[in-house]
Amino acid sequence: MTAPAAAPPRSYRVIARVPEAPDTATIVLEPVRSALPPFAPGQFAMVYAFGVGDIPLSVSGIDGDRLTHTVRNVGAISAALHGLEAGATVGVRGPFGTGWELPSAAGRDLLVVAGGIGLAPLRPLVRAALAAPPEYGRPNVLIGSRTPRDLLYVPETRAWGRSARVLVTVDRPDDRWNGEVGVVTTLLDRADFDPTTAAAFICGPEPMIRATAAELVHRGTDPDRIAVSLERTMHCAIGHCGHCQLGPLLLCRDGPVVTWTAARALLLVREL
Amino acid sequence: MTHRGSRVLHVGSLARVEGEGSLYLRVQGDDVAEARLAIYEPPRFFEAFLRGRSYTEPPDITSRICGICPVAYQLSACRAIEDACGAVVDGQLAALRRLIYCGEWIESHTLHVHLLHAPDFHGCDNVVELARSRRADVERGLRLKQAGNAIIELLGGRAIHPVNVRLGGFHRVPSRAELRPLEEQLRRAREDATQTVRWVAGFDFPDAGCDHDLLALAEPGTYAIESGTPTVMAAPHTAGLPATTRRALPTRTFGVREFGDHVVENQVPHSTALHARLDGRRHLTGPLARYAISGRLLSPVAVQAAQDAGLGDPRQGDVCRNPYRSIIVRAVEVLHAVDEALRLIEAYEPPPRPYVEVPPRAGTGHGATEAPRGLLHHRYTLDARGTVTEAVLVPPTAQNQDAIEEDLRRTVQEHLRAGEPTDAELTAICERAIRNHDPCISCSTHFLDLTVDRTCTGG
Amino acid sequence: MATDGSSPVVIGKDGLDALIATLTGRGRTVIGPTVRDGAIVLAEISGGGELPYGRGVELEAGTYRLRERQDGAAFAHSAGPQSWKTFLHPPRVREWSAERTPDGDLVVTEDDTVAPSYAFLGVRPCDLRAIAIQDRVLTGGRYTDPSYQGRRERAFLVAVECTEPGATCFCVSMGTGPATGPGYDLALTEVVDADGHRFLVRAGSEEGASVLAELPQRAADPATATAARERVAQAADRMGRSMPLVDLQTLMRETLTAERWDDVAARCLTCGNCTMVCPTCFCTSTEDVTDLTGDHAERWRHWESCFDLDFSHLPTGPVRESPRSRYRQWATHKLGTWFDQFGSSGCVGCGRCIVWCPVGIDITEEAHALDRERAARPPDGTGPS
Amino acid sequence: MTPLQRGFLGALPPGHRDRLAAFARDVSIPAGTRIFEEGGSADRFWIIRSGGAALDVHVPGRRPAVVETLGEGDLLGWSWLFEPYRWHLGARARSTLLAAEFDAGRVRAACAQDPAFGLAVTHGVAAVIARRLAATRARLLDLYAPPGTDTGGTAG
Amino acid sequence: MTAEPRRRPKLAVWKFASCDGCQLTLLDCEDELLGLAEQVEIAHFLEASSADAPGPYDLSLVEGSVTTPQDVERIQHIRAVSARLVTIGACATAGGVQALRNYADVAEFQAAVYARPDYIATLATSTPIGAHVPVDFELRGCPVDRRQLLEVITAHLAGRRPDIPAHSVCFECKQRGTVCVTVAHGTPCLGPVTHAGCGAICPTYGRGCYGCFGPSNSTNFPSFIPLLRRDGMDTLDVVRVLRTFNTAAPAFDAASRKEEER
Repeated sequence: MTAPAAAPPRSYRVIARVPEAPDTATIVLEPVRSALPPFAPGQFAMVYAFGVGDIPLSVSGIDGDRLTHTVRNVGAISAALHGLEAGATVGVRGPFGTGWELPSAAGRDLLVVAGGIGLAPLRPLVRAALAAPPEYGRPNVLIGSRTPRDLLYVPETRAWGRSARVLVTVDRPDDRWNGEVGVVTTLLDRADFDPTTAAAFICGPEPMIRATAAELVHRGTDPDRIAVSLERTMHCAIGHCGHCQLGPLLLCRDGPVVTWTAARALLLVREL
Repeated sequence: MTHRGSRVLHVGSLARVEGEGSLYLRVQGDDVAEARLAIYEPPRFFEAFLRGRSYTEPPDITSRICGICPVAYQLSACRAIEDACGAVVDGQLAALRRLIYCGEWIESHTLHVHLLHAPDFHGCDNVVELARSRRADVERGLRLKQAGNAIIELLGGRAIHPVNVRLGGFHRVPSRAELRPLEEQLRRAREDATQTVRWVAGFDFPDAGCDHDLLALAEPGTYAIESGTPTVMAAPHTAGLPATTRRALPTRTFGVREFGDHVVENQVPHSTALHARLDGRRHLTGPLARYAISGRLLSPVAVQAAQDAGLGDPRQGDVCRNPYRSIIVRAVEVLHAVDEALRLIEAYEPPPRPYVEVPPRAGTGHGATEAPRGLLHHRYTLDARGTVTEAVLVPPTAQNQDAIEEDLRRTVQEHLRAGEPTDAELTAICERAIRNHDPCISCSTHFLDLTVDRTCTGG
Repeated sequence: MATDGSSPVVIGKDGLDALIATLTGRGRTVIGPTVRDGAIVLAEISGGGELPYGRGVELEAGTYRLRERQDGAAFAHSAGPQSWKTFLHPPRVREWSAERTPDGDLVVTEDDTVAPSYAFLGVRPCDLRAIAIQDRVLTGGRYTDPSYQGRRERAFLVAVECTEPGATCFCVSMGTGPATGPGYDLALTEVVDADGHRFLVRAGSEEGASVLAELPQRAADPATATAARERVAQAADRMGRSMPLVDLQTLMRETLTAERWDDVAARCLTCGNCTMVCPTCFCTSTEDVTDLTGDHAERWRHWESCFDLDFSHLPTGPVRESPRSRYRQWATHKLGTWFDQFGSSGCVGCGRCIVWCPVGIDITEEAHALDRERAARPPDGTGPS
Repeated sequence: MTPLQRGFLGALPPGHRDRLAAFARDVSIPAGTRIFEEGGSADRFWIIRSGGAALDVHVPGRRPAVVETLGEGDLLGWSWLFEPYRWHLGARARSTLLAAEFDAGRVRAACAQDPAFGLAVTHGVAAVIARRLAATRARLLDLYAPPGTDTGGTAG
Repeated sequence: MTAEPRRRPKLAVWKFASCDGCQLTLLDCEDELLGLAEQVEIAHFLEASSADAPGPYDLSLVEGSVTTPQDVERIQHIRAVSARLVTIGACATAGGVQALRNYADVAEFQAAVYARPDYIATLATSTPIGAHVPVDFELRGCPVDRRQLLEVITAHLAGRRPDIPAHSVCFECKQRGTVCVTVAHGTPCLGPVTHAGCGAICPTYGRGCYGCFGPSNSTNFPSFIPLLRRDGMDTLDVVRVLRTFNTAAPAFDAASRKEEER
């Protein structure tokens, strides 16, 4: 047995906090002492708020030893992390899970579909893809959001528009919104990609993933080339606690990113 | 500002008593026209809903009358039902009952002495404030209280509403080895209890007396706790003595089964609790009564501590009738209970069975035990299948209520004669006078033998 | 690791006493079967006298009763209310503690409690397999669990072959007993007959051999060896239950939408008992505690069960809300998806989940029913839902 | 593929597609134009070649509330196919709109005349309605809403 | 992080119809009481203190059930002055044993003649606090468990969700290593349908659980009640055991009514 022992969290300091939306903020972390091994896009960390607990958070940015996470305030732990200001410390474990396999998309049109906070784990993927344009076909980023105020990384996604087709839609427009209104799947008609050869990366609420992936398959996309990121409750993140099971998968280990081939049948069984 | 003339004092909610009560005082000139401990704790109708329950249930159900003295309720209920069914619990099972009861005495008395009553003597609002100046004394009290809880937890499963007491004994009895860790804790507690007597003996006590009949259980050869015969010591005025006298007076007894013939409850308009009187006279139960009636049977360390504390020699018949000094008597009783618990543990041999069978039969049974704040009597009538058809519970605070009001009247009267106390001063005086008796108001409101007709509510 | 092949020996009851003394003398805490609260439990024992000589058990779905045995055997009883995971993967473990320093830093200290050094006396072949399965879960993946690994590495296992299966046992159909598989330090087979009360012993490790060498013994005589073999063989024929002889992993995968899950859900109390008594169930939850000052925090983990509504909670609510889905999660994981996750079945056929289910739900009966339903209604892929 | 081939028209069988296309005339609608109003007579419809349209509902006291946006290839308007031929929503050009415009009366007449063509057109429009219905339902789920906002929790 | 002394949160303890046992649990935290008083300002706690600081309060612990018209008004006030309101114990979370009055028959009411019922103002029912005002957290038990009460308070101070599992007593029983009294002895036990929290003390003392923490969050009475019958309970016994300290808890109430209809 040569596997390393599960390790407790390491101390990281919040060096910046960017409010993104009314209930969402991005925090940038820097190791206080030693850094964790490097994270890949799509992987996640267990981030611990002192005395409150830890939750899985995908990396929404990777910059050397610095980790960026985007937190939505939906419970006690995320509320604690969401409320941290620069200078605070957190505990971090990781990296955990499968990442987005960007190299497998080489030579293909890219379709990135994000719903809500689902854009966070996709951001490092888009950054990586846009940093190496010749390797990929036409890049598309489709973003769905509840309201215009909930849109994440607006300046950055706007900037992506220079080198990618970026389409944004909201469920509930406000008076100032002049963009698209509707679910994110309706944007597929306006994306610029060849569905029969493209590689798709999807993250968002599960019904949105199901609808998007099903639509892509209908249009001829190979389910093996549709990567989806799934969510289940996680405690240990190392395959020991059993919480994140989805049928045969332990999502902390076999996920959170899985192919639609693996996910489809599992997501169709109610309460699996 | 003068306070002559007529005034009414109303303290909406009494603090540092268990349960919810208020105080109402009407003064005319130098006279107290009315002094009453008004209990507004809502009634909970235990006696009504005990009817129709199985005879095995009252120990658990009645313990919910009072979170402060659940063991007293459990054991009074057990004794009454065992009496009805003709079962006898003796030997080591009786000893274990006494042991868990000692735990409750230690815990409940210490709660009162340190957390509720002592702050009065130091001009503090609460124990936290007291701890600022008397940290060591408070910590000692908490340790002592913990020792009492440890006994209840070990024998009963938990400190409040223990689960292990049942008709005929216990669901499970401990091994000797399980009791052993308690010994060490109790030896420390014996030191703490001795210190506590010394500490409270040094408080400043007003002179006072009480001119009530005293009622307590008495048991040959032992300081009665979980069993005994009701025994009455006449009030000083019957012998032409002042209320402050320390002399013992003659006692008389009556059987537990005659309790209802002697102690009769009446409803009064100002209270959700009934008032009980003994043969038509005001009486007092609790530590002062027990000490007067059984003080000579306290363990030697407790007797010594009582003497050192200035209570005289109980073996010589010295009695304490100063309600303010009840805190000393409680502390002495804690020491006795700790010592008694140690004795019981040393002598313990696990009984062959955790309980004796108590088969149901038709009849009425009585049970009385000494709750920390006084005599608690239960009476149940069962049918042949063991269904409860009637339940009558007489808690100590109901019995003490007349005596408490008389104390209030006297105390206020004395202060009015002595000077011109402000309302705030009178309030403080009254609250102390009430706390002297550790009234358990939660207990005293369950026993209304009534159900409310909806149409009459509020009418 | 095995030194199987070294010749078996025979020890008597005195040898068993000596075994306990030797293991204790080597600094080990000996855990073995003993009678307590009307059951044969696993607890620390200090001498052979505490073993349940002459006590057997009557098992059925939802009932467990002790009974007297005339033969005075010590190990003629099947699985009790606990399993060895109580000691290797305890109900509650502190993983680490953390301090918030005055300058706002976070200092985490791993729990450095030295793992106890256990000797388990009386490990059934099914339970030996269960330990191997938990080994794979908690130490065989990308990360090892330090608490489990520490306890496991220090544990000395004395297996006892099964000669007295219960009515709820089905180790034969799971391929885990009644003869012992590998992984033991010592393996005993109890024989009581006209020739006396004795134990055939084999060493399975170097330490096992060295412990064995210290015991009063004689070389194994053919009669004892034969009697031991026969008893184990006979036990195989007396299994009270069996799993259907089909590929259970496939069966579970193909019956996710079966109606039988509704049937079992109508009976299931979702009380979680089956998971707690299961020797392989490993699920835990973490719990963060703080002291009153808020500057000291601890991370604990405790046993958890997929029957708990909170087990699958997401911010929006539990994923598996219906009892149907929770029982199905347990059974399909145990019998099916365990293969996908950890390369074997999660069930060893010990029957504890059947015995300790208050309403007597029988996983073998459920598997048979699923098999029948599948046969009656061939799978159509996803099925109705 | 052109937007017309890919969108609504693309879903029609080629023969019927060509027949429908014959009714089309190209129009350009400036950005900001109100194309039709809720309750108005649904006498035309469009297939968008480029640009975008927003469907909205009139809410007294505020700007029209956009409930959906349409783009390239999308069918703009289906109320013309069903009685009482009145618009259910309003529509506005979000940007300059290049579209194929159809006279609803003529198309309806052609559908009535040729049941096979009518069935094909009705089928195509129904598919569009079905997709929009599914999308609307998905939005009703309010998938990105904060957890607990629809569960009436007791937290005070 | 900052040297600025943090304001101590204000704690209030309130009492409605009850035995005082749950608030006593706070005073039973002998090891923690003085430490707690350093971390929080015990602003209102009548049983323990004459001092009475005005609201608003950061955390209110409420014991007892609503049984009088005045209670109905008082709890509204308490809710209004409390940032977080936590109910403690079976009375506050389920109406308590005094909710047995809810089952009393009107005829019986009228038959039982009482000297002066007009002295007493009381409601016909005993109801939990949550029936009157929104409650942030309900801590179960008759009485509440001391460790759980501390957990609720420390979790509040730390801003975390209290770790108070809502599963069955069986979870705790097995974790404690207690032999199941139903399976091994045939003793009726409410453990499988009862909310954990007590530490499974009754089975540990060889007794069946009697449900003093109320129903767990996942019960199956149609399957469970036949088990009680198998182990010797009749309809009356079943009704009685469900109608004790959490009688008005919806799951127990429904099961007991259903049983009564048999």
